[in-house]
Amino acid sequence: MAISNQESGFRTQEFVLNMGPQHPSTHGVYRAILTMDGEYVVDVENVVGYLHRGMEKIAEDRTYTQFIPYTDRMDYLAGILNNWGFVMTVEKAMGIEVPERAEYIRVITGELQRIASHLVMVASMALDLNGYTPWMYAFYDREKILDLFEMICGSRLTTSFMRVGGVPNDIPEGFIPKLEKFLAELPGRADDFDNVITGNEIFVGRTKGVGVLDAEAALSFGLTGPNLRASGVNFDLRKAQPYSVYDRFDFEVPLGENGDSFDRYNLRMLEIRQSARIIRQALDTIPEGDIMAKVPKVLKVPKGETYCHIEGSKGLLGFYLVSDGGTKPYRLHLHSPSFVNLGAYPKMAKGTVLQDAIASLASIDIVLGEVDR
Amino acid sequence: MITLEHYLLLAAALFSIGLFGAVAKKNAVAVLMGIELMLNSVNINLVAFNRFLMPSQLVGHVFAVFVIVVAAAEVAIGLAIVISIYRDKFSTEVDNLDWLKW
Amino acid sequence: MSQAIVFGVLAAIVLGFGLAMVLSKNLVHSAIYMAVTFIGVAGIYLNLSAGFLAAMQILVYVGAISVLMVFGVMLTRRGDIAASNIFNRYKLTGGLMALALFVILGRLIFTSSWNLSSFAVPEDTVSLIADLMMTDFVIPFETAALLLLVALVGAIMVAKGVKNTR
Amino acid sequence: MDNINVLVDTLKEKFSSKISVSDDGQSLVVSSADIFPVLKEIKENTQYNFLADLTAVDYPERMEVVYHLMNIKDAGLIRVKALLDKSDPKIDSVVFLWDTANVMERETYDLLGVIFEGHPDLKRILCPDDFEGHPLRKDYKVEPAVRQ
Amino acid sequence: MIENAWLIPLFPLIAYVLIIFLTKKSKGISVGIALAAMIASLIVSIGVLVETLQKGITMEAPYQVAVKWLNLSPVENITGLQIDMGILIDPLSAVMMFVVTSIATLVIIYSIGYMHGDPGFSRYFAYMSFFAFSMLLLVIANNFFEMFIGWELVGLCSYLLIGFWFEKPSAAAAANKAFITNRWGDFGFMLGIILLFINFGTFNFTELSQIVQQGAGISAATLTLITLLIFAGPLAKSAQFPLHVWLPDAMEGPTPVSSILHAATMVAAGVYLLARGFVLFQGSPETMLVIAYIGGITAFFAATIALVQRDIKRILAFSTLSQLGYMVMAIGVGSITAGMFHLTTHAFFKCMLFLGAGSVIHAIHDQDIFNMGGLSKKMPITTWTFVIGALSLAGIFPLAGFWSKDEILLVTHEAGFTGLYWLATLVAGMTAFYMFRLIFVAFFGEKRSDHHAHESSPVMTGPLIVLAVFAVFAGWAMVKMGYGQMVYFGHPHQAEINMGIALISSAIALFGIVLAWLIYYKKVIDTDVWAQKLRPIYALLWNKYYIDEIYQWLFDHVMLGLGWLFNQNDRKVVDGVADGFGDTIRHTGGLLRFIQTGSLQNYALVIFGAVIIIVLLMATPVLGGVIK
Amino acid sequence: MENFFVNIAGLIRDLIAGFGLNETLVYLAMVIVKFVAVLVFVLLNVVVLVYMERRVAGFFQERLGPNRVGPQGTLQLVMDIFKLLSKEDIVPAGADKFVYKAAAYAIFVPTILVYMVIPFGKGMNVIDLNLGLFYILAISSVTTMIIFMAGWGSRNKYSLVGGMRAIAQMVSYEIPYVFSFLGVIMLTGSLKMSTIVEAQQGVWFIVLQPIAFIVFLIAGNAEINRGPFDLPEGEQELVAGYHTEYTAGRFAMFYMAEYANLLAMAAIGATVFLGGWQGPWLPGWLWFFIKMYALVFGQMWVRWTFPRIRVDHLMHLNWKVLLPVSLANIVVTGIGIKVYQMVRMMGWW
Amino acid sequence: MNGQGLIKGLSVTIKHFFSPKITELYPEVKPKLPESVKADFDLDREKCIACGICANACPNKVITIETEKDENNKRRLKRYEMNMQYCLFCGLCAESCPTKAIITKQNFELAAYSRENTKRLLYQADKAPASETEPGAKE
Repeated sequence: MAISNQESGFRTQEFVLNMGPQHPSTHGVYRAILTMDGEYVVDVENVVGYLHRGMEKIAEDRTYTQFIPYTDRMDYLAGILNNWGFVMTVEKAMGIEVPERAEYIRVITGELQRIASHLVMVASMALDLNGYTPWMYAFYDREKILDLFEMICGSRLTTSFMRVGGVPNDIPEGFIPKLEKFLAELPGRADDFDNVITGNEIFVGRTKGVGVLDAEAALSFGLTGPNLRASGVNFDLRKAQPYSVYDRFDFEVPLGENGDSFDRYNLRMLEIRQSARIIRQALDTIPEGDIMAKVPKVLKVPKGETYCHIEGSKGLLGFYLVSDGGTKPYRLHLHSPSFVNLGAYPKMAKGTVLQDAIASLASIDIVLGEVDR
Repeated sequence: MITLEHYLLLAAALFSIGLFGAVAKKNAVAVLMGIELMLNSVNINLVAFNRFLMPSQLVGHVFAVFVIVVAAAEVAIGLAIVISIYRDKFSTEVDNLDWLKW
Repeated sequence: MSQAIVFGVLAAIVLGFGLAMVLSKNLVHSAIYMAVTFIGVAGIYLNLSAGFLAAMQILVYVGAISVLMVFGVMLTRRGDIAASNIFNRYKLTGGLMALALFVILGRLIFTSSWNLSSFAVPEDTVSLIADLMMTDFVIPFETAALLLLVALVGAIMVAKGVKNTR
Repeated sequence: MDNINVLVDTLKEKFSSKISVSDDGQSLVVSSADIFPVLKEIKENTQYNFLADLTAVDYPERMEVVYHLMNIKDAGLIRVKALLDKSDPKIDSVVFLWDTANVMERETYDLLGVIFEGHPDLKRILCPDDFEGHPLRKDYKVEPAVRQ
Repeated sequence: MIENAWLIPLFPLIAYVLIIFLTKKSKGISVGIALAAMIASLIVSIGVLVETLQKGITMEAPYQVAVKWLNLSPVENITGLQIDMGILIDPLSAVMMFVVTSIATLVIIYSIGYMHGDPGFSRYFAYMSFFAFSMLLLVIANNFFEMFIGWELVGLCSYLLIGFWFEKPSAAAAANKAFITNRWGDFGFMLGIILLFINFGTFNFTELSQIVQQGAGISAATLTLITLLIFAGPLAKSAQFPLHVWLPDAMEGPTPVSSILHAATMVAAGVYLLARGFVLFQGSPETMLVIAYIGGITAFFAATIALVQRDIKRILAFSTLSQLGYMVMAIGVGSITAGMFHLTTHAFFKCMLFLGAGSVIHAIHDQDIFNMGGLSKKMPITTWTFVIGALSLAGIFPLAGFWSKDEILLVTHEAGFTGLYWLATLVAGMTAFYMFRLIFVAFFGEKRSDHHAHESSPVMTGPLIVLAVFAVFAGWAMVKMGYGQMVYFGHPHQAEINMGIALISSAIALFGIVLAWLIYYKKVIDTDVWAQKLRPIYALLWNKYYIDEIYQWLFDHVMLGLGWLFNQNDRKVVDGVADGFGDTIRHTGGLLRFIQTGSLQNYALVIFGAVIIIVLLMATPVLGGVIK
Repeated sequence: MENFFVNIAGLIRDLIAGFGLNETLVYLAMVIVKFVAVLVFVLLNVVVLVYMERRVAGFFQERLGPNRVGPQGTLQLVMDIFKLLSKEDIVPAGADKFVYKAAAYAIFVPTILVYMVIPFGKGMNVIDLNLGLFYILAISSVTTMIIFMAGWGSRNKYSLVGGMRAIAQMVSYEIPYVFSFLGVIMLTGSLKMSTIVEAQQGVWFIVLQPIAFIVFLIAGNAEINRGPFDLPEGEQELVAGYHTEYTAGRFAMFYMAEYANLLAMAAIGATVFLGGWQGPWLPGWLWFFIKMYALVFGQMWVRWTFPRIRVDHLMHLNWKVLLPVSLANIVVTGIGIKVYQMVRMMGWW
Repeated sequence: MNGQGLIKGLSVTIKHFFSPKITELYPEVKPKLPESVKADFDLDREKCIACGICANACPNKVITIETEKDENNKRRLKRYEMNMQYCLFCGLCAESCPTKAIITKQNFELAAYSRENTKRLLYQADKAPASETEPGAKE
């Protein structure tokens, strides 16, 4: 438990430390202006925008289909989920029914992507506490998921996989056995990871009680997804308002208790296993059929506003689409969970030691591509 | 041939340098440093006397050890006081530490 | 002859770095010079066949006290470090005083007669010192231990600052 | 999008004429001056107490600040819009209701130039501090990057 | 075996260290360690005792081993402060060690049941082990200094164990009281041994006894002073009048603690000290007289208080006081045989009585005997062992107490202290009365309060039974084994049973029992009525002769009054004069204060400047310069 | 084989003596020769160690590690050194140039000096000092000061924080580090390294002093800023800590000193706890080598498994765990020795 | 707890120490990529009708098509260039091509030493198609 400096009563000269934009553990080009008193963080100021590409502006100049590749570049660790959120918004606005097989493929790839994203999170959490080896282990597993993506999407990272009305590619031959093999290996690998990191006293000591956000604060800070659930709020869009075909699967929503860094980390480990469970069920029940609905060649969204969000790997990924009836969006607002999560960071980091600040930052799992858009 | 006098002279010189530092420096930490030099010169004396006057009895060494112990304690306390004063006054200048006058 | 050279070099190190320590305007440089001076003093001890003391000197003075000094410097760092260690108004008087003291001490040293002994220093100083400490000087030894403990606790209390309420 | 009319009925008592329902029946429209009390009322006395999104849209004739509020129980969403004068886009900040509004309002200010009064630290967040203009406004001139 | 006697105190010490530093968290292991260490000590001490008897080690020719511990001689070959750590085995210490280790073993077993579930379980056993170590160190010591260390350590243990439940304010207060009261005695003791050392140049018992017996030139007055100072130690530790006040309060500790420290062993350390240093005491008849009378007074005085107390542990505590008075008196009249004999038997049965009381308290969580009643049916083992103990304490033939008490009465009578003899006999009667008052009220008769007593577990009753066996047979066995041939001073001596004295004391004791039976069982006499009639006496006894209050009053009035006086003197008289000077000086000083610049470096400059000037002055021929 | 190196030394000695120098000068010359030999040995080993670290880390992480340059990547280090030496030597503009530069040169000195007394085999040490172990402790304590110089001289806040951490950590951990040896010193009654090794003829001190060995491993690890205790250079927080600003050859000095320290630690551990050169069948120096590298491997294993410890836990571990444990170990050892002596005196054995 | 976690971690890492390694010895051993991988593009000149749909479909305006009228006044491809430094590798061009003339390939070694060389000339009327030479080897 970090003792703030004011409590211990020992104060020395304060100084300002620019953490970032080039720093090993800011997960990209993010900068935190830390006011330090020795090892203690007195004040934190977020500085973002180093990766700002103006996606919302770009969207206004791209057709609906053309914008899909750009969504990959938001949360580049969970491209498929971003694609999904965007095409779902357009489908909702246009009222398109997606074929069942396509929905199943979306669920399978989406959950794979969620596992991959969570693996990156736990890996970088370990790495930020100097656990190089576990980091490698998790990336090894993620690499296998990317191999699977390579088979089905043709790309590893920026998948551009979804299309309005369905998915572009059907499941290729050899994909399912490979996926089965991966799912069979995953629990053992996750246990290994747990043994190296989750049960490690040093790790637990560094994350338990660090960066605590209680449920009330988490809600006020607009946290969603795993970060919110770690604070003990049972809210998962896949359960609360099942979109796609999530209502057909049986899975649990893990919850944390204390809302500290350890809970946020551990929740991801638990969710990985739940996602694997969903994929297995989806594989067992996937129907035959089309993978694309009948959609016009040129997409025109009727005039009006649509807000749609999905349960992304880092929280609720929302799209607010204003259409003037043309082929391009009039306004597209991207509500990115990382951006919101980062807003809560100063509160978590204040009054802790520098190392705790790093652990807290790792635990909220930000992706700067998504923060800055 | 190096004799006792050489060592004593060296110690005397070191002592004088330490005294100069302790008396003529503004910063409290520098004053402490000067005092350390003085203590060191005393130690040289102790060891030198031991070496040249009664080598079989290592009393001088023992005393030097005690001096080192006291010096360590002195530095710990001294620095603690300096830091404590710094917290109040945001200064480590000895000239400012004159609350005891009058 | 060789002994004289060694002594000369060591004395030069001690006095030179000692002077540099006092004259340096930069407090951190002073501290580093002081560490070198201490190493030189350790060499002097070796020259005087006091190996244990030399090692102790390095361990305590260089490894701990110098480090503590620079730590203190860092904790109280403020303003320009390059002019952190300037002289006060006693520069001249202090210097003259030190010089006078040196002259007088030097004269005393050369006018006194010493009752020199021709014995050699025993080989194994450590166990002899240990014997002395545990027999004749057992009470000072325990007192010193107590002093260290008290100093430790006291230093923590002073540096932390005692809260006025419990 | 949940049925906005139910909510409107409960709010009518307090804010009788200040609120209305938009033409498509999807959003609650409030004038910019009344946004803070209305949102406060919604947050404190209805289930929609989670600020899911906050942004603005630059329409040719006006500016709208759009709030999406969520019901954390069953993920129900409502949309509240505040209409702003384009020449003087000012509105009360809701940072005091939701901490998360802090970054969202800064973003909206940065990209659309809406000034949130009462925001503790309203400055640019995504664009550099010396950036001129508000890029998501329709009148913002995009200079295409020079391609090699 | 005897050469390994040094192991006896060592085992408990190891147990203490292990428990405190390693196994504190694990209760089972802690108990195991403590018990194993005690049993090991017990085995060794039995071996030592047996070997002592077999090898014919006597008081004159003890077995002694010592190592140099602290040598503070300034120069070789000149006697300075040399302190040994050594062991001295003679029948006295061998018996005492056996008593301590056996009782400690039993009490530790008993405590397993008694302390069960206490949060400080491991700590308790650590302290107990430490106490055992300290006590055994005290017993085995071969010199006064070592003994003093043990003496202080048992004091510390007593403090720790009385205040074991330190969260209870009364326990904390009692611990402080015990500690502070003991300081008086220990201070005297320390002065005594310092004086002793100054006069004799040694702490060693055997050397001392040789010196004294050779009649080294030391004035009788000095010896009296030394012995009186040393006697201050037992005075406090064995709770003799007037420093007895701490012992009743000490009952705040856990009952097994009361049993071993404050009944059986630690308080008897005073008696042991008297026996150990008897060679000195015996050299000063005045001191002997003081000891005898203080013992007698304490015996009587405590017995009277015990008559009216209601708290079961306090009754036993005052009984202990009274019996300690007996022992001290016995030594005072010149018989360490009798004193130590009574110490031994008393240790067993008083320990048992306390453990029985503990068993009762453990069962009903109340200490007031008038809230008990009818326990005999619920707790048969406790009751009957308690009765055996009480009978033994009352001195009923042939139980242990009879033999030892009779011995004391006999030696008192033989030594010609007739007054003391009758007083002691009276005390014997009173002892029987209050013990059986306790028994009839607490164990027999109707149940007076809503308690759900039940027999304690075998861990607790087991030691009771073992001790009961001791209480029955110890006295007789020791007489048969020739205790007088073992523990004596000067020449072996054990008085034969004098039928007259034995009969008188037995009759008085029986009378006391019968009286108690009539009053408290048959209710022939209404206690309330008598209490009303004898109101002043009752109140006096109930309030323990107001000793505590007197001390408080003394402190409040004499000390503070003196303080007030001095204060007034200071303020009015001294200050008046001083102020006059002061004003003058202040004005002068006002001018001088300007040299106080407050600058450290300024001061340093002045100091070294002064040094230089002094050296220069000394060097100049005008002042007869030393330096050429 | 056993005396292979000793014989070589003897040959060189004879050679030098052949020049007709007197006894003292020959001794002095031999010390210099041995010193150079040790220096070469250390530098070679550092190269091997860096390669080993990378390779071992790779293996722990299920990858191969360096395998491109030279056979099995063995030349990687040579290339790295060439690369480092050919890089631009940057001195930050605001740096305290004297301190900044001095630190880089000084960092290697105490490390090398530590090797002076380590017996690499029977009779294979440069000087067999009376005070061997104490000398090592004294010399290695100087490193703290130099690391501070590096951290302070860089004029970089990360470096400064790194330097502060280094001081706090190394000064604190020196205490249990020293205490961990005290048990051994009590058992041997000597500070001389060769005596300590010879005392382990029958049984290694790791058996008699297991707790001290564990304390030594932990505290030693903290002393050389490795493994879970690499706070002074904690990459994730402080970029590279006290050597953030160092480049090129100066950085290489820090890099090499780190590994030289690691090796020194392992060598001390092998000497004090693992019986030094003692061992059957193989020649002594080979045994020493094996033991040293086993310890190095252990250190690497730990370093590549554990996350970094937190600052306050670091202090907690030191003051509340290691210090009492090492003190208790000393007390227990003392009692044990006394009991043993008494038992021997009593003639029970 | 109390160190069990540490020991467990050590046992896991030592297990992996002896497990087979996953490193691919890349330049010597080339990975076999699945068919679907979109890493490089190729143009089937025969199929291309120079309609320009691909250029329109491209989100980032990577494709430059120059056409000319041939003798039959039919549009004919004159030059087809992809500016690969801006390519998103989304494959929308290939997807939108009505004749499936532009296809994706698995060659991923696209690195080049200068910006100019990142331009990918898939067809130029009077030149051999560039795709037969590796882009990285152009230097």
